[in-house]
Order: sequence, then C-alpha cells, then structure tokens
Amino acid sequence: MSLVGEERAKNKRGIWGWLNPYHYNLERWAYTFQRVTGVAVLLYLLGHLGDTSFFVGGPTGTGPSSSSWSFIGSIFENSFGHLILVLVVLVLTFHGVNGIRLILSEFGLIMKKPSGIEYPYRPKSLGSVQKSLVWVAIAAAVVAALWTYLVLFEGMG
Amino acid sequence: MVETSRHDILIVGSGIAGLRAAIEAARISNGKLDIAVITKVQAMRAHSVSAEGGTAAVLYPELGDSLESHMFDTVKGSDYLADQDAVERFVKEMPGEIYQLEHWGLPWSRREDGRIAQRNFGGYTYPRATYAEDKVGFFEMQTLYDTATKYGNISFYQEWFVTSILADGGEFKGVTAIERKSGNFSQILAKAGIIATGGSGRLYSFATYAYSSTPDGMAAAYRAGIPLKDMEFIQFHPSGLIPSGILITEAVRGEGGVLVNKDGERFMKKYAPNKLDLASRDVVSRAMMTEIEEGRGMKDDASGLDYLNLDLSPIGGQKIKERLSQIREIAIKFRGIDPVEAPLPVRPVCHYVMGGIDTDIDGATKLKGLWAAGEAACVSINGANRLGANSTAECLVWGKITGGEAAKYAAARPQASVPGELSALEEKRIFDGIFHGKGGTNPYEVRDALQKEMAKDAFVFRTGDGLSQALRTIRELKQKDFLHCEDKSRVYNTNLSDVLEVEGMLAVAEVVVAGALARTESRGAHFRRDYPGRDDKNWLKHTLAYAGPDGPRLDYSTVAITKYQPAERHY
Amino acid sequence: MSEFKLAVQRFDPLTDAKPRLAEYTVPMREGMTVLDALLYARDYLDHSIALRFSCRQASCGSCGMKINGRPRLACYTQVEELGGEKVVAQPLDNFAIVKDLVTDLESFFTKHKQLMPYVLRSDAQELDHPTAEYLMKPEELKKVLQFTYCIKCGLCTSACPTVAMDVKFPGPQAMAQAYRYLMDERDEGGEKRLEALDTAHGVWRCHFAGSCSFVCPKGVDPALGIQLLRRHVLSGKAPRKQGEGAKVWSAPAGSTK
Amino acid sequence: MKESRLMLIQYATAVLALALVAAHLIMQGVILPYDTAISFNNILSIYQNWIYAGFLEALLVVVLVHGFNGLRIILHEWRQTAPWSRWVDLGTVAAVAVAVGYGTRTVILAVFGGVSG
Ligand SMILES: Cc1cc2nc3c(=O)[nH]c(=O)nc-3n(C[C@H](O)[C@H](O)[C@H](O)COP(=O)(O)OP(=O)(O)OC[C@H]3O[C@@H](n4cnc5c(N)ncnc54)[C@H](O)[C@@H]3O)c2cc1C
Ligand code: HEM
Ligand code: SF4
Ligand code: F3S
Ligand code: FES
Repeated sequence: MSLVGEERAKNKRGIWGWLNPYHYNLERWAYTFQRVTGVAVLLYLLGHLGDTSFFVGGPTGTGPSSSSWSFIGSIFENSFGHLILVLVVLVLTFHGVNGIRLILSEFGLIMKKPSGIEYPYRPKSLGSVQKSLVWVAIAAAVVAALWTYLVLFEGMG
Repeated sequence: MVETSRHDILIVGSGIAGLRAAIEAARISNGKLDIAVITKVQAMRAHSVSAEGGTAAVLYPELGDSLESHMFDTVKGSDYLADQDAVERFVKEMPGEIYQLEHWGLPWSRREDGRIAQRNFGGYTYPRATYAEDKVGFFEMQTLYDTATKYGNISFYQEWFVTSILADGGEFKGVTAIERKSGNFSQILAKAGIIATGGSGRLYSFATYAYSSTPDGMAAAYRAGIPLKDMEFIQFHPSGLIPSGILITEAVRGEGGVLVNKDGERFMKKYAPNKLDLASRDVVSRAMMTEIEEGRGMKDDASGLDYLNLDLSPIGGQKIKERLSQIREIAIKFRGIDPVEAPLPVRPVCHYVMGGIDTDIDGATKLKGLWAAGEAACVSINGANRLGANSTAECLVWGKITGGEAAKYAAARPQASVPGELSALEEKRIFDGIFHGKGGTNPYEVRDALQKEMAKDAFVFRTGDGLSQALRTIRELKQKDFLHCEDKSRVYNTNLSDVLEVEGMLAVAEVVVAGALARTESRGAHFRRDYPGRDDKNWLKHTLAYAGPDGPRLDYSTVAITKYQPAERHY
Repeated sequence: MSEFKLAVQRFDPLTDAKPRLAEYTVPMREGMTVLDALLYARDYLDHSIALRFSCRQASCGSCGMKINGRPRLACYTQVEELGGEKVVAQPLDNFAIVKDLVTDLESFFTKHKQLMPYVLRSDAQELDHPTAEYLMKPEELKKVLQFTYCIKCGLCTSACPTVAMDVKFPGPQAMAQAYRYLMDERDEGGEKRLEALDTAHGVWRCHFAGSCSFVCPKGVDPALGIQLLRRHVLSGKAPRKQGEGAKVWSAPAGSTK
Repeated sequence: MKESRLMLIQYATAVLALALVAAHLIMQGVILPYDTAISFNNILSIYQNWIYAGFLEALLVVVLVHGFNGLRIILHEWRQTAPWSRWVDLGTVAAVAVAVGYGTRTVILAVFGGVSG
C-alpha cells in the first residue's frame, strides 16, 4: 500500500505531546515543569560556570582578579540580571521541592497501597497528597522568588 | 490469484471457546503445530468479555453438591431437550477447567480460607456459579488471552473478517477472509478448523450482546452445507437494563436481589413458589412479560419500553460494592442509578442462542476436519433453555475438546490445498457483488427493520400468525437492494463487513423463525401461545436446518436421553 | 428534538494528505453516549466513518478515542457529561492512524506480551494439569485486584508523555500488568520480570506524570502500580522466589475428597 | 551500568543537591547582604576557607552529574536509534567531565592562584 498521508498516519505527538499537559492532570503539569525547569537550571548552571570563572580572570585567567570580577558585576548588577536570578530561584525551588515529591512517590513512600476499589474510581496515586505537594512546590517557589526579589531589589537580607 | 497463507489449525473466533481451543491445541502439539486464531475484532474484544455472573462447576462435594445434581439441573433447565451424554461429559470436565484457569492466573473470588468461592444462580440446586466479582467472562478472556501469548506457535489474525468456509470433496480446507486494515482478500488454508464465532443475539436490538455478535460464522457454516440446530430456542434474560439492554447479571438475584412490579409486589411468588426469582430464565422472563401485559409494569418515557424493578436492597451496600461492582458501575454510568440506593428498571432481553452449528459430542461438524465450539455450536447441552453460568463453562469444555481433537487430526494430515476457483468465486461475490454493487436501500435500515420484526413476533411469547408475518418480512427484506457499499475505500471498510453481516443475519433469522413456526409446542424458551404445552410425543427432537435455494429445509434428529426421563418442570 | 454537532476527524491514508474534521448533526436523546452518536452518524449520515466498538459497556476496550481532547471510551462517555460543548472525536494520540478513528495497536499488544503477562511457576506439571486450586486469601487477592481490571483499551498509553516520544518504552498498561503478575501470590517469575524492566527504556522512563491513571476508565491506576514496581526493580528483589508461590489446596486428612 | 544504578545516582544527587543548593542560596543572600556576599573580598575569603571551597566543589560535581544525567534521560526518550543512544551516553560522560573540569579549574585557581587587581 502506498500511503498519501504517511507522516500523518504515524500520529506520534512527539515533543509537543511530551511537553504539552493541556487537558490533563495537575501532576502532568508538574511533570512538564520539572523537565523544563531542570533543563533551564542546567543551562543557567553552565552560564554560571562561565561567569564564576571571571573571578579567576575568565577562561584564560590564572587566579582571583578583582577587575575581571567587577567586569562581570557591571554586566549582571542591574535590574535585568537580578530578574534572571529571581527567575532562577523560582524555577530551582519548584524543581527541588517537586523533586522531593517525586522521590518520595517513586520509591512508593507516599503511595497508598492497592486494595479493593469502588466506582466512581479515584486513582489513589493522584490523591490529595500529590495535589497538595504540587501546590507546596509552587508556593515554595513563589515564596523563595519573592524573598530573592526583596533581597535583590529592596536590599534586604 | 488470491493471496494464500497456510496453517495446521485455524480457529475462527477469539472468544472463550476459540482461545481455549488454541491453547489446548498448542499444548497438546508441544509447539509442533502451527495454530492461527482469526477474529473480526481484536482478539481481546470478543463478546465473551461481557459475561458477568459465573461459570458453573461442582467444586464442593463436601457441601452436598454432586456431578449428578449439576447434570440433572442442566437437563431440567433445558426442558429435556439437552443431549444427556454431552451434559454428563460436560459436568465431569468442568471442575478441572476452573482449576486450570485459576492456575493460569484468573482472580476468582475467594472464600476466607483461600479456596475458590461460588454463588447461587438460577435453576441450580446448589451454589455452583464460580465467580470473580461480576466480571467472569472478562477475567476468563484476560486469562486465556494472556496465557496464549506464552505459546510461540499461536498466531493471531486480528481484525480479519471471515466471509466463507472453503470445503472441497466433503472436507474442510480453510476460509476466505478480508483483512480490515488493508482491505485485502485472502484465503487461509488449514488442515483442521474450529468455528467459535459466538452467538447471534444482534438479531434483536434490545440485546445484552456486543455489537459484534452477529451470526456470520453460523451463516458461513450454513452456506457451506452444515445444518444449524435448534435455532428457534433463543434465551431472553429477565434483566436487561433500560434503555441500553446491558445485562444486569442473574448473580444479582443469586445474591438476594428481587424482582418487583409496579405495586412493589414480589410477583415471582405466583409463578415459581419454590425457586422464586431464581427459577430458570425462561420461566422468569415469561412471568415478567405476563406482569407487564397485565398492566403491572412501568413505562420508561424516553425509550417507550415497559419495565419492572429489580430491587437490590436485600443484598446490602457492602456486598453490592464487593461482589457486584461492575453492575453498580454500569447502573450509575448508564442509568444514573446507584443500586445501593434505588431499584433498577429491567425487562426481558435477548441474551443467548441455545442453537447453533450442529455438532456431535466431540464438537465435530458434518464437514470432515471442521469442529465448532462455544455459543456458535450446538452440542447440545442447553436444549431448549440454558442455565446461567453454563455457557462460559461450555465454551471452556468444548474449546478444550475441539482443540485437542483438531490437533490430533491435523498432526496426521498432509497440508491442505484447494481449487483456486473456490475463493475466486467468493471474491467476486464480495467485491463485484457488494463492494462495487449498486443499490438504493440503506443496509443499516434493513438491519433495523429485521430487529424490529424479531422483537415483535419472535420474542418471549410467539404465535403462528406472528411467526408467519416475521417470515414474510424477512423474505421481503432479503429482496431489497441493500447489497452495496457506500464507503469506497479499501482501508478499514466496516461498511462492507456490515453489509455482509446483515446478509448473514437475514439468513439466520429466517432459520430461527422457520424453526419456531414449525415447532408447534412450547418448550423452554420457545413459547407458543397457540400451543402452550410441551409435546414430547411429537417434538422431543432437535431441529436441523439446511440451506436450500428458497430458504431453510428442516429436518429433525433424536435427543440423547440416558439418565433422566422427561418430566414436568416445577420451580 | 434537540440536536448537537458531532465533529469526527476523518483521514484515509490512501487518499488524504492530512486529517480534517467533518461535522455531523445528531439528534440528542436521553443517556446518549458518544458511541451512540457516532453510530448514528455512521448508519444514517455517512457509511464510510471508520471506528471500533463492540461491547458498548466498557468491557472490551475497543472504542478508545480522543473525545474533546482527552482519551476516553466512546461507549463510556455521555454526550451530556461533555457539558453541552460540540463533541469532537479524534483517534488516540501516539498510535498510527489506520483510518479515521481507528488506530494501530499492534505495538501496544506486543509490549504487553513482552512483559510476560502470565503466571510463571516452577511446578510445570501442576500448572497445566491441576489437581486443585492454589490457595489465595481474599486479602492477598485484593493486592492485585484493581490491576486485573485492565481492559487493554490503550487510553493510558496514549496519554503518557513518555510514549509520545519513546518508541521502546513499554507504556503504563504493560507495566501495570507486570506489577500485577509480579505481586500475584501464585507467580514465581519475579526475578525475570524485574530484569526485563530494568533497562534504559524500561520502568525508569516513567516520570510519574500520572496521566495514565487520570484517563483510565476502569480504575486500574497504572501510575500506582508502576511507582510500587520501581522499588522492587531498584533492589532487584522479587517478592517471591521459585517454589515460594501459593500452595495447592489439599483435602484435610480423613475427608472424602 | 544498569539503569537502576543510574537512577539511584539521579535520586541521590537530587537529595544532595537540595541540601547544597539551599546552603549556597542561603549564604548568597540571607547570611550576608547580597552585595556584600558577591563582593570580591568576600568570595576570596570563601575560597580561602578549605571547607567552603570543598563545599563549592561538591556542589559543582553533584549538580552537574544530576543535571547532565537528567539531560541524558530526556535525550534517550527523544530518539531511540542505537547510535543515538550510544552517543548520548558518551556525550553525557564527556559533558560532565568537561564541565566539572572547567568548574574545578575555577576553584583551584581561586584557592591557589595569585591574586591580581
Ligand atoms: C451480557 C452477557 C452476559 C453473560 N454472562 C454469562 C455468565 O455469567 N455465565 C455464562 O456462563 N455465560 C454468560 N453469557 C454467555 C456467554 O458469555 C457466551 O455464550 C460466550 O461468551 C460465548 O463465547 P464464544 O467463545 O462462543 O464466542 P464470542 O465470545 O462471542 O466470540 C466470538 C468470536 O468470533 C469472532 N467472529 C465472529 N464472526 C467472525 C467473522 N465473520 N470472522 C472472524 N471472526 C469472527 C469474533 O471476533 C469473536 O472473537 C453471557 C452473555 C452475555 C451476552
Ligand atoms: C535542588 C535540588 C534538586 C532536586 C531535589 C532535584 C530532583 C530531581 C528529580 C527527582 C529528578 C527526576 C525526575 C524524574 O525522573 O521523575 C530530577 C530531574 C532533573 N533535574 Fe533535578 N533536582 C534538583 C536540582 C537540579 C539542578 C540544580 C539541576 C540543574 C543542573 C537539575 C536538573 C535536572 C534535570 C535536567 C532533570 C531531568 C528532567 C527529568 O528527568 O524529568 N536538577 N531532578
Ligand atoms: S490501564 Fe486503564 S487505560 Fe490503560 S489499557 Fe488498562 S484499562 Fe485502559
Ligand atoms: S502517564 Fe506515563 S510517565 Fe508514568 S505515571 Fe503514567 S506512565
Ligand atoms: S465498546 Fe467495548 S469498551 Fe467501548
């Protein structure tokens, strides 16, 4: 058979299906954010490796150099740079706290044990514990980001 | 040239009977025979998944039950039309089958001591229905399907629609089939064949059956010259849920549920003072229709159907949730009623065909090399009325027997070959006749008209006049120009197979009605208002219908009576 | 009589370059399911609509499709419960489209088979020639019962984000069944099962997105089974070894059977 | 390596990262005002404290292993051809090695390098 719409016939959602939680459950949204934030923080971290190296004079440097370091400061010590930091803290805190939820769940520690079920079915794995922990991760992320905002923009801390 | 593939054994149908046969053949042959299962739906989707209440077997002789008792109840339930040698073999084989499924992983419900639990069912003297909640057929299918994946020599043709049986020189040679996915037409040859295509309940629209339960397998056998036996006996189950016809299992009454009429009266007291709601199904269904006809039923406004109430409150909420979980789920989802809180509206519904492809006690048909098993076959252990929980059981036993017989036969045979014109003719019939055919009548409307007629004149109560009318209608419908296909694509063309199904339905409906018209007595599920009594002198015999140029030619055969002489039935 | 709009995704790979939505007007009736609506359209409006169905009571698993964006069983979804919106029926994601609403589940069945969905025992003779039942207490049964409710409809696997990309991932259905057989008191093949799951595309590719359990119509909760499975895979310890499975019942001394 | 070992690493590094990252953030903004924390002199004093320097090196290794292993997982789920899988595994090891090497160079130079203006 030669198919006209061969690609379409494959019907794999691909990256989009992977990243798009629309129509699905809260945990699915958390899954997407866990991935995105993981990669985002990794990217930030790589950048951070670059900028911290300016403390020792950058890629070709040989030791602590205050002029090189203040060059970096002149790039990042502004509202835009601070905003990035606030975002990083937001994203990282969500990833970290949600990560703890995942570890506990994936080791079966906060999973209810299977037993008889009754209609209407409510999956035990998606119970209130999971839902509240996702909200805890979101709340923690917001609080941490706010705190960072206060520290950076209002000079607290 | 028609595409050809070859196997040693070909099993048509992947229900409980077909899968059990496949596993038995695979096991007996020790990996040597090449076994194929062909099914028009995906293998796991066979109608058998809908069976709910139980599978009968004698497991607890220490509690008083006995093989004799199971045998007697079955024969009595059949209104003495069952072949008693077959019933005897059946009850002996059954306990082993329950243990076999258990060993293969079936989650039978258990007693506190860890042994398999059993419950009451209609028409039985002891609690004998082995159950797994109320999803018995589903779990049996799952267990058999999963176990079948263990055998490397079982292959599946999933979603291949069998259109005809190939026979040459009085021997089975194979089948012709259409692969749904590609629309290709092939012949699949085999040394031995087993027809396990299930029942034909979709002759009625208010039916507990899956939509796929159309009589194409029976029709194919019929066209191949094999007689259909006892087709006039169609079981109407007392409790089909309004308005969908989904089954509310007899286990509900087995566990203590009761039928009540408009006045809240437990009317079964009048009709079966001893067994009450657990009398055999023909008795209960007739009682219900009588209540309805005498004005003690209720009417569902949306569907226009009359009904009675099935009250589950005597069972108790906890037990309903544990043992009848699926019933509760279905009632809530499809009717918006939680049976823990309110009664369910039910009425008699087409549920089972006692008749089928004529076979001997080994399941062999009159065509050499071809067996039939399960609901498609008529061995007959069900006679004029099947007892609940005996059908899945029959599928298991004759699945096993025919699988074994076919394996022995195939091991000693050369590979099949068949004259090419046979399938070329069939291909012409389907593609020139239907796929490219012309016509103005919507085949689905023909189907609707047939179902309406069957519900009107071939239901619980029948009359000579009504049946004659039904025969006329069916013959008119056969003349209509519905043999054409609006869907012009070869890929997954259900329109084409639907037309083929309707064609088979008309042929088999004609057999049902002709047999019923001829049988001037009332026996089991077949009740003639104009002949209300059983007539053993003239009618203690099986009906055999052969395909003829102008409809079925009827013949009769004797009933094997070994231990129990016909007696009047009381419940 | 009131009516509603039913949009069906149509696609025949032989003639169509891409799918399109076709709209049908269907008369509403009380208790109508999406399957009823589709069959109405197929029988009376357009015979060429391809779809799968059989039992119409959520037992057979045929009628899985995407309804208003989410995988559901057509026979188990009431038109009313969709809240008066237009009803949009599309094939399940992540399985190749055969035609219209029909998808190819071959890979799905194969993966189920690959994880050995049958009882493995050391007593081969007893397994195929039983003398009585293996004893199993109701509590023990309850540990696996909900996983046995799986009707192989494929909704969970279609919904899983890993499945959207990873073609080697067994998917939630197959893994939930692996857990069911692993935990079944009668099974003695645990070690083999765990090994089959501990691969680069095995159980670890589940990230507990939970969509499988979210869409499962039968309460199977595959996500629960998979999370509990991981602990066993991590430790490599099966719940039972060869010869430790449930024992065959035997009649107490002095009884007749 | 068995996938279960790799996942054990992923979980272990996650838990460690949580502790280390939290400590790092606290030191950067809570203990001292942010401006003071990132001043050249303060950072210098951190590096010259062996414990602090060790802490930063540990943070570096843990977070990189965790991050790149996470990326490896994503990439494995993305494509499944045999060469792709092999390159992803090799690439992950290489990336972790390079990044850890580069970060470690910063730490070593900060500890042992001569201070310039
Ligand atoms: C709702 C309901 C509840 C029931 N409950 C019970 C119960 O509790 N206890 C009990 O004992 N019995 C019960 N029964 C009866 C019992 O379920 C059936 O008799 C039995 O399952 C029939 O099984 P089978 O293997 O013969 O065929 P089926 O399961 O009907 O399978 C038929 C097979 O044939 C295939 N097929 C058909 N036509 C073709 C074709 N043209 N080409 C290719 N393949 C084809 C189909 O694809 C399918 O695989 C119940 C029946 C119903 C309707
Ligand atoms: C702060 C403490 C952290 C915790 C508790 C944590 C936890 C986790 C967990 C449990 C996972 C696995 C998710 C799964 O497989 O289901 C994960 C994945 C991941 N993490 Fe972290 N993490 C942390 C910090 C980081 C940091 C700093 C980075 C960046 C370098 C990072 C990058 C990633 C990446 C890329 C993934 C892969 C995403 C995925 O598999 O879905 N994580 N994290
Ligand atoms: S687990 Fe649920 S959703 Fe998945 S196949 Fe089984 S029944 Fe369908
Ligand atoms: S949706 Fe997929 S990621 Fe896991 S929890 Fe279910 S298998
Ligand atoms: S038709 Fe069987 S599950 Fe919907």
